[in-house]
Amino acid sequence: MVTQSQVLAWLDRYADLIAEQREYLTELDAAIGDADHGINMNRGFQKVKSQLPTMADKDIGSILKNTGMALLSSVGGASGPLYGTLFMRAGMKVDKKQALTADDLLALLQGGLEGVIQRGKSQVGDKTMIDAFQPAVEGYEAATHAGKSVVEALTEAADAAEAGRDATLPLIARKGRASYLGERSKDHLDPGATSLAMLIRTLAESAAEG
Amino acid sequence: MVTQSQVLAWLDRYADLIAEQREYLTELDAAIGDADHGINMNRGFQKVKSQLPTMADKDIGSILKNTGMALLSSVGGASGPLYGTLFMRAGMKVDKKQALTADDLLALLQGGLEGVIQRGKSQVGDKTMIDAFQPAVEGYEAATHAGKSVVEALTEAADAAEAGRDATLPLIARKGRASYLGERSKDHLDPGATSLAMLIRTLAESAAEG
Amino acid sequence: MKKLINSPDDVVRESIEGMILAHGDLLKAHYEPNVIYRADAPLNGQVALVSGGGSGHEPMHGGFVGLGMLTAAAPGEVFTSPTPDQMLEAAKLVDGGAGVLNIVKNYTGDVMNFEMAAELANSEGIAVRNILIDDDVAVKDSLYTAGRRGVGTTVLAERICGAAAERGYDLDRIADLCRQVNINGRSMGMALTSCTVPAKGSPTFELGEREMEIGIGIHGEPGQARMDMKSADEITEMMALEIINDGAYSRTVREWDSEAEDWKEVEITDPPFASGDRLIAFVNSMGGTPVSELYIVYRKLAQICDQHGLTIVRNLVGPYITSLEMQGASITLLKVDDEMLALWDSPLNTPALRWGM
Amino acid sequence: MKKLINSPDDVVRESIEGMILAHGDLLKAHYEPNVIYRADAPLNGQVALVSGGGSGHEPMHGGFVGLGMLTAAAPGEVFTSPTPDQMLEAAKLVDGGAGVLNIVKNYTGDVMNFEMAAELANSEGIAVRNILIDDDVAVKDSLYTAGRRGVGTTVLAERICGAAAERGYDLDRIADLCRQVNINGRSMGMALTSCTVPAKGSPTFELGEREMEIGIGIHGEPGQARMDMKSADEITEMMALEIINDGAYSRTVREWDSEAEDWKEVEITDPPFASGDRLIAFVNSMGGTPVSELYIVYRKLAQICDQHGLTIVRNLVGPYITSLEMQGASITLLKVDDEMLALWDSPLNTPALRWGM
Ligand SMILES: Nc1ncnc2c1ncn2[C@@H]1O[C@H](COP(=O)(O)OP(=O)(O)O)[C@@H](O)[C@H]1O
Ligand SMILES: Nc1ncnc2c1ncn2[C@@H]1O[C@H](COP(=O)(O)OP(=O)(O)O)[C@@H](O)[C@H]1O
Ligand SMILES: [Mg+2]
Ligand SMILES: [Mg+2]
Ligand SMILES: [Mg+2]
Ligand SMILES: [Mg+2]
Repeated sequence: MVTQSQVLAWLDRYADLIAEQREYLTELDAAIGDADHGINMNRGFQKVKSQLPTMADKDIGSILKNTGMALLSSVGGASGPLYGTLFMRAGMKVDKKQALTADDLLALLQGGLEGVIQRGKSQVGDKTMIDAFQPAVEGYEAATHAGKSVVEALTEAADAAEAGRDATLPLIARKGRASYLGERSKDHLDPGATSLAMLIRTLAESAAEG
Repeated sequence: MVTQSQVLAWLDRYADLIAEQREYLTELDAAIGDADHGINMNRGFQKVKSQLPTMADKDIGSILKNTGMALLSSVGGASGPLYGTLFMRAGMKVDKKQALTADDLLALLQGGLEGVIQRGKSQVGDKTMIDAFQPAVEGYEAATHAGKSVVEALTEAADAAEAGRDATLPLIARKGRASYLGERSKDHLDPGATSLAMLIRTLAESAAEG
Repeated sequence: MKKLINSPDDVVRESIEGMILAHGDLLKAHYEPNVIYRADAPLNGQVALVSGGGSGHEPMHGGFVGLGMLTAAAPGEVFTSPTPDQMLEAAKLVDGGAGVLNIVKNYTGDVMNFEMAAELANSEGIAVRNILIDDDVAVKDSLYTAGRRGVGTTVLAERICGAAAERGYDLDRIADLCRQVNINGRSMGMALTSCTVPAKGSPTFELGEREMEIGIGIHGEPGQARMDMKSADEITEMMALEIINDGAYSRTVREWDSEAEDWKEVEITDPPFASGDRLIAFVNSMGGTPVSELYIVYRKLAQICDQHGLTIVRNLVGPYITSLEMQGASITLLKVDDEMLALWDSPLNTPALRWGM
Repeated sequence: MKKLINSPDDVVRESIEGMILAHGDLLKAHYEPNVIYRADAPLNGQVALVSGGGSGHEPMHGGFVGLGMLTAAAPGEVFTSPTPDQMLEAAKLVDGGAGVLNIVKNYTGDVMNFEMAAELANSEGIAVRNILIDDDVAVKDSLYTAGRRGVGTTVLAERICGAAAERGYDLDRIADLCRQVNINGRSMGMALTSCTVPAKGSPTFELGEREMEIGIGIHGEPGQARMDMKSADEITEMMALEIINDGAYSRTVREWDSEAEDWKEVEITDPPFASGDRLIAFVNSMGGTPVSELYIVYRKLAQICDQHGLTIVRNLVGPYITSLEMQGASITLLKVDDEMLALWDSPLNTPALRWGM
């Protein structure tokens, strides 16, 4: 089970990590984009973090939808609608819940993934956050089907996300700003895949800390 | 005596020296001015040099006045009217001559100096070309009065010009663009004094080579 | 980083405040979310023209708000698309009952945010159309990219469509006109230096003393290729020929279907330029290149157009769609017809462009 | 050096050629010596306004030639005063029988060349007056310097006097008006980076990553002092206060005495600003600073003027008197009366500034 307070802890932890990794994510974006991914994500998640106190007595669905709205209205760029949609769709899958079962979590992750795919029209191999997100969701599903605990399954999801992130290194981007670079987008990690992998890792960590 | 062909040789020699010292004079001007003195002087004296062939059968007065006109219409900036006036006034003092006696040369130099002083309203110590020019004319006059030959007197004039140029180093500029710098104009040679000292030195050399 | 700013976080806000102080006769601002709009909006029965995008391209878009051009601009953070709520706020502030045309530069972020905004606005009863500008010929392959970027043609489209709104064209007709401008406009840009995003504080890329970046966008992103510096004439020729010789370019874009209340896919094709075409030629500074150098580029561009039988009937030379303080330039050529030309010439009064009044 | 140029020697010429290609409806050029002049000049019975100076300050002066501003501009080499024959050529091209006013920025070179040109023109029967602009408050001591430099007020004087010429003011009245504008205008500038003179090929000075130069002129020359970078608000305050608090400034200038046919010395004094004054506020980019930053400066400037009881009635924000690609800004405040204001607002049509038509 993942509790409402673990969800709040997750968002808080992720916001802190993004603040810490702001320059790193921005540097990644400087290489194949426009040098703002860390700045964008940090602006959004600082807003999310500032709203967490008002979320203390809200259900998980509301918390996630609120997160999505906050991101949508503060991030901008490509990552704003994508992360915004991710959280809004994820929240819609767990409406009114105070705690999440392994299945709830799967629905949440799948809902988020579908939202991002619909919004961004990208697929694995396009060198986007999908390259980290889809393996993560698949990894989580496989692990729970194999009977692993939620924490174990989330940890495997995070491992898969990081492997997916690393797999973006040699790819030629086909979506987003990096696609304009063609061959020159090779040999760089995708910034969105990197921030997405951090999102799954912090979820696993927050679930483990209980 | 300084012959008409020595005058032509002088202008040719000076034009070549300026071309060679273009960067140096410009660097001096970058420190306390606007980084164009070498460029300006070179533009002017390349024009003068290009007209020398048409001067082959002209008298010295005409050659100098023509030089002044060429400078006036091509140099611009502060040095354009100053060097232009110098040569025009110098030329007016030696009208129609094919050769110059020691006295002619003194008249020529004094005429040029007066022209520059009238035009620029500066005096020794203002950190301008006058700091090199006036000691040169005075040095020449003293040397001829002391019975030295024209070549000797011009050489002393050139020495005096260079000493005057060096004496601009510690000065605070009071005229021209460098004056805006106030105290910060200290510890730099004045570019115009430097080009002027070169003018006298090449005159002495051309007279000596005969 | 050396900039005339206070804190990187306040750049967009304070710059808007300064604009409003300077141009209070023309402009008003709404803050959080940020919108710059015409002081006399909403204009009853007139289509409202909204554009927006990241800040850092000044004077675009805020400097183009005024009579005969935009009704509102939604400025995002530097080089970051504005947010849907911001665009929605803009639409609400300026809709005069005749609907809103969003002019959207084709970047993933701008497109997604403007699409969400259009969905929201239409669901709230404001008729909104989005028209994409995708004119950057430096992007070669639209199958394996997010398509051509929207660059210089945006400025020309904002002007021509703004004039049309002033003349009372209805929403569908303006949307159609905007699409026509887009398919008839082509651009290409290059950089001599990088720019520095304030929040990042260091240059986005490094260029050697003898290098330039060709085929850049407007966000300090790397371009098509890096190469040795060339002369202004060679650079101009390189860009002009890529533009002039560009073939028919087809792609599928999404436009709002007001009947179906959903997006529909529309295939559009840019017709290539041909001898005899009349052009508006736009030579743009990326911000740090002085206008004297733009005229050197324009000189060569005019010669090349002439050699190709293309007649420049109007021109625009200056910093109008920039990348902060980046040195570099872009060229835009737009084929015009009599209608576009008459609209171009009609009265215009914005902070950055003004004529006829 | 990275610039969009062909050869350093051709920069001025090719830039003029480009201007003429782009603005052939407004401008003509004469080459060797170079003059940019109104296509419809000479204007019979109307005073002609001529200005000139080194190139590299674009759009000044060529971009200000047109209806309601200059009749001709004499562009020198980069940062080098034009030559007397060039200024004389300009006077001959545009004199419409009512005489010529030369607006001269106070630099030794400009002053000497324009004085020689005026002597020549007057001796040839063209009535010429020279009025100096010397508005740079960064130059403190006029006894031990060549006096204050002519900077931003030049742009405002060219506009206001150009409008007066259009209205039929005679030569003495325009000369007088120009002197009034000059003594009521004050400026100060600063630089974040150096510029690079094309013929030199390397930056005129070097500034550290955290340094700025304050009290600069417009030729890439070093300024009053070098200091640590400050915020836009602090920099604006520093410059604005030096301008606003500047006392009565007296100096002797030379003006042409048409009776005596010789120069006479005239003592003039700038009256200090006082609460209640109405101002034109001009925030200028040195070339490489984007307009977004200028608005941040304008924002603070407007606050400071307000605190001092000074009312900004018009403003101009943009790159109008530049130093090539230098990053930095200058502020000019001009106290205006009703007459100047009406002239300011009258129709204007030049490549760089246009309104009312
Ligand atoms: N169509 C898309 N689908 C999924 N992810 C995308 C898409 N386009 C871009 N991204 C992601 O967005 C990231 C860039 O985000 P960000 O830099 O914040 O926005 P922008 O590109 O607008 O500056 C990319 O690294 C990529 O992972
Ligand atoms: N009033 C003056 N009288 C005499 N010489 C002067 C005067 N003003 C400037 N100069 C000389 O001119 C030189 C600068 O010439 P130059 O750089 O070509 O012109 P500018 O200052 O217009 O750029 C100075 O070094 C100085 O020697
Ligand atoms: Mg980015
Ligand atoms: Mg100089
Ligand atoms: Mg971005
Ligand atoms: Mg000079």
